[in-house]
Amino acid sequence: MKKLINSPESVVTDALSGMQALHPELIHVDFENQVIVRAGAPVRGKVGLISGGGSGHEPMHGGFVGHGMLDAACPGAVFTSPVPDQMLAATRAVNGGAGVLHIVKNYTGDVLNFEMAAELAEADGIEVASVVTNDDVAVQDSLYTAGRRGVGVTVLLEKIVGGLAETGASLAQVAELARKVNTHGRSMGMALTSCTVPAAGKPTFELPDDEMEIGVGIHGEPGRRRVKLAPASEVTEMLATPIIEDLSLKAGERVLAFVNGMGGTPLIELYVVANELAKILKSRDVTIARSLVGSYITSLEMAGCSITLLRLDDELTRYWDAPVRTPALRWGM
Amino acid sequence: MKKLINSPESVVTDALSGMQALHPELIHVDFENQVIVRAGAPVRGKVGLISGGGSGHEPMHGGFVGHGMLDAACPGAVFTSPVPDQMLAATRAVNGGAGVLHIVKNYTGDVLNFEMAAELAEADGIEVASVVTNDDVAVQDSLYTAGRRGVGVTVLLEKIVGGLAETGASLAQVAELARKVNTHGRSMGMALTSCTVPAAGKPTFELPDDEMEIGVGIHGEPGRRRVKLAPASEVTEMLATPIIEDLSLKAGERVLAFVNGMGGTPLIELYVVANELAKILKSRDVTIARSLVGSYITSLEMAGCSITLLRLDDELTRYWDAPVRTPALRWGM
Amino acid sequence: MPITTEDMVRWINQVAIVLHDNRDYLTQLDSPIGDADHGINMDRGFKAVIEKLPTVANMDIGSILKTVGTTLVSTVGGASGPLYGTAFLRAGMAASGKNELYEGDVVLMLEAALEGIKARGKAQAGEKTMVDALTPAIAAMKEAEQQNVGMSQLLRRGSDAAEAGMKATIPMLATKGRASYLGERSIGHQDPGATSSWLMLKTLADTCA
Amino acid sequence: MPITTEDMVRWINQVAIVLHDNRDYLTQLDSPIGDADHGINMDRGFKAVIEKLPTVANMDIGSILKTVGTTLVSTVGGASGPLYGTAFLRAGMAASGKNELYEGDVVLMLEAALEGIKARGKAQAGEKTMVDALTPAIAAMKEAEQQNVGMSQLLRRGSDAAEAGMKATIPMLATKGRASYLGERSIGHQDPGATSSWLMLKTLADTCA
Ligand SMILES: Nc1ncnc2c1ncn2[C@@H]1O[C@H](COP(=O)(O)OP(=O)(O)O)[C@@H](O)[C@H]1O
Ligand SMILES: Nc1ncnc2c1ncn2[C@@H]1O[C@H](COP(=O)(O)OP(=O)(O)O)[C@@H](O)[C@H]1O
Ligand SMILES: [Mg+2]
Ligand SMILES: [Mg+2]
Ligand SMILES: [Mg+2]
Ligand SMILES: [Mg+2]
Repeated sequence: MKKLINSPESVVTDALSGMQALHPELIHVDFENQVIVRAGAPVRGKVGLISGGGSGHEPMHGGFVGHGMLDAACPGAVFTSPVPDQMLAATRAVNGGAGVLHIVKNYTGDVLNFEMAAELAEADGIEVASVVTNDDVAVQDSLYTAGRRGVGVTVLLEKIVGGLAETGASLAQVAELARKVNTHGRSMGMALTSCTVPAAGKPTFELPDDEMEIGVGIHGEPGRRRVKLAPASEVTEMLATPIIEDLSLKAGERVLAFVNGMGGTPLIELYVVANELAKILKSRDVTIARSLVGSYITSLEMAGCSITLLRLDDELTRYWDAPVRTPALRWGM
Repeated sequence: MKKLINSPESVVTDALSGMQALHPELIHVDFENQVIVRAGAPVRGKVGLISGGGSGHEPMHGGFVGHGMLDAACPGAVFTSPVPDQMLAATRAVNGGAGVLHIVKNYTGDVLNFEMAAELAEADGIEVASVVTNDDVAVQDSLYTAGRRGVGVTVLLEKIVGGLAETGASLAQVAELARKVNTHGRSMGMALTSCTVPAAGKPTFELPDDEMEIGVGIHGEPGRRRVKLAPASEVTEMLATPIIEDLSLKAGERVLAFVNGMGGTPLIELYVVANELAKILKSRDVTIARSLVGSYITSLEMAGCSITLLRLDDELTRYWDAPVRTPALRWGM
Repeated sequence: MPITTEDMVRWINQVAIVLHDNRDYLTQLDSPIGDADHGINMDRGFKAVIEKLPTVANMDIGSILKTVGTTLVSTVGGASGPLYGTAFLRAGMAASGKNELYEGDVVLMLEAALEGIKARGKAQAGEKTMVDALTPAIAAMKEAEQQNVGMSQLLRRGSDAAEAGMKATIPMLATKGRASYLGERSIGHQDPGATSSWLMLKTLADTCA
Repeated sequence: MPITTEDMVRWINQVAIVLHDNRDYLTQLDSPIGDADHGINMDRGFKAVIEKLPTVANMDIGSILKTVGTTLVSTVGGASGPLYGTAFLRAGMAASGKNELYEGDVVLMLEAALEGIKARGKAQAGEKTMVDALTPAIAAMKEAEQQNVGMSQLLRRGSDAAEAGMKATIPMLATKGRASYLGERSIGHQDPGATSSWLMLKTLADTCA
């Protein structure tokens, strides 16, 4: 295992200390509760936005704490959902009197822990609404499963809903927009290599030198199928087609195209994929109105990528464009 | 070789097409000359800033083209400096009448090709100034070498000098600030793994599972020495100490701390290194006044990191903070 | 013979030891059909329980179990944290104020725990989860209670039924939790949560019989 | 027997083939002490030269060589692009207007090429570069010319001296180019640029002798 860490036990807190040390103007870390809180939180009268999940997906979620996005993030152990205490502490820390939205990725662990946290927060007299993202089209017949996993759309949702929250919208309005984003976004990912959980010390799965995993989850969960290596054009096709069909994207529609790196794949390859995606969308007369290219929701050092498409209307576009200032996403200020 | 590409021959142009497709509002690509040009260039009366170098270091340089940074970038083949024709075309495309600054990283190939380009541009009647970055302290007794390599400081220089250029400063002033940035910045990198040049198809160098290369170059050039794997605290010490001593940083001084990923290392590890760096600087009473954490000057999919420290004064801080809008770096607009 | 406060404390301490000894085994079971952390999660949780235990050891059984529940919720994370946490909380409520548990109390307490898990996890028997070890175990104990076979017999039958239920998860197709993402590929693997549930009931029989 | 325009064209075509065949070999040499692209760079450059060549094939030798030079400058990149480009440009100037090259012309032409490389690269013999293959080669040809051994002998001796010079780079410590970053560790490796220089001179002897 080759990693720039001190020990598997300390990797999460060491990374949190690094964020604290380099972004004091944006965030501060509550180490007792293991929560990353926006500097100056709570913002009076603003709906508080919190999210959380296992660590190993950086910059998600801690890198998205700041003006125009999240008010707090709860990092769990690597690939293990955080506990209700963290979420409760975060909820209390960001409650500016207008209530708090919990943004939850659809994994049983995350859902159950956030559920308990919400119950505790309400017992505390804090108004809480929850939205569960489930955009991973790799999971089929989700009736017989825990349901589609929450992946790339979570990043876009946190940005867009964060933009609305800054306007002083109500918890109900913020939660409604969050559900709207989740409804209009889909994702699918692939892996060229496995990743290694520091505490485990060996790769989560074995992948032969000439194969890739299509539909992989961000914890290295197996996907739809294993196939031989193929050119970027074919790989992009394998990811984009199920997304486009599931979203039933029509000619003339506008999308936000998000090409995401899994952690070990360099930007030059992501732009190659972006180019293939642009060709596919052009051939269907779908316009890329906005885009995001980079490694924003990762699986440790896994090599691979994921594609997320979000159907845009004026409302979503407006809040995507709204100013944001976080460690990982920043514009307009 | 596991890469998201179509073919080694097409990787650079495919990636350029991807940038063109996803950032039409920021840049346009002149495919005939293989140059990435800022949308709306040339800017009348503004000094034009161009840089260039081998591909495989993305987002550098193409990702830094836009308002407040570069006016054009010349990407060569992977790890191979571009040719004078590209630099000449870029120089012509960005000359707004106030002359053009060539930002050159100190590698024989880059220097020689930019030299020829400058000769051709001047024959063309365009006023050209050149600055060569050489901040890599891994290269010792540079009297007996091609000199220190240009690495991380190049990114910071392009941002800071780009900020000044937007104010309408003269070519002489812009070139002078560029030299000042280079004088006050130093870097050093390390690799956990090799990288694979697509056209070569196999790793540039062999690195045993229990060893790392300290002082590696961004093309996989060997560094100062090979050592056994060590905790992030020791690795950071090995990189930071030579930088701090070479810069002769004094207690009470302020720096911009840049923790850069080599392409295959995820953000969580970079923040672990950032934390160790912050501890080292604190112990020497040096203040981190600004910071940048992420993969901005990469070596394909190499795993590893580099550290760059830039001594800050009010002038450098002001132009670092100035608005910038490029595909890879954006704030204030 | 009823289960006393001292029995409960001995049981909980023993569970922590057994789960620690089975840390790697449970994690291995969680690799092919999960994310390879169940043993790590349970061990982390019961380590914390052991630290908390002395502060409540001389309270009533209900308070002790509630403390175990809140501690698990606060330290385990993942799916099993809220599930086992809820189970111990519900068991604690069922046993609140009691310093002795007779056969009937034990059955009621465990029924409450199972109901808590099913409610929290929206799970039924047959979905390849811990529910599949606990459901037959509690049914067996209920029957044993009606037959008045005595505490140690009752606990032993519960443990044996849990083991059978755990083994029965092997051919099951998972429809809950991470394993469900595998669809058909989840068949042929024993569920880690059902295994940790059996280990707890086996330890109960071993310590209180 | 002088070298004719046709000989030159045959030589350049053959160099393209030889460099293509040695693409991986040159790239391998560039791995331990460089960035593993020399073969790729030279192959890319001479592919372009071959496309350009027909448009100038019936001009004088000087024009042909200048075209090779500008094409290499425009397509090779890296250090070797400007260096070989300058070399061919200078050679072309030395041979401008000529349709035949006698022994003396060849020596003058190659001296001009070497001077161009040394000026552009600020390099001297002994720095572990292409200069170390070309310097002894040209010295040997100059001597051969004075001894009137004839063209084919002259070219062969030049090629042999280039090969010796190339091999002599192995024990050298690099002080120019990427290899210089290695310091002591550059010792023991053959310089890729010296190798491509030898291949060109060897091909000259093979095709024009
Ligand atoms: N919805 C559910 N209802 C009941 N038990 C569940 C449910 N989902 C998962 N489980 C149990 O949890 C176990 C996994 O626990 P653990 O690995 O610690 O959490 P995670 O799956 O979040 O990593 C499974 O083996 C299963 O027995
Ligand atoms: N300053 C110099 N003078 C002469 N030759 C040089 C100089 N620097 C490098 N070279 C030659 O160039 C060769 C490397 O060429 P190449 O690999 O194509 O370029 P790069 O080093 O930019 O990747 C070296 O083997 C050496 O022979
Ligand atoms: Mg887990
Ligand atoms: Mg090169
Ligand atoms: Mg698990
Ligand atoms: Mg080279």
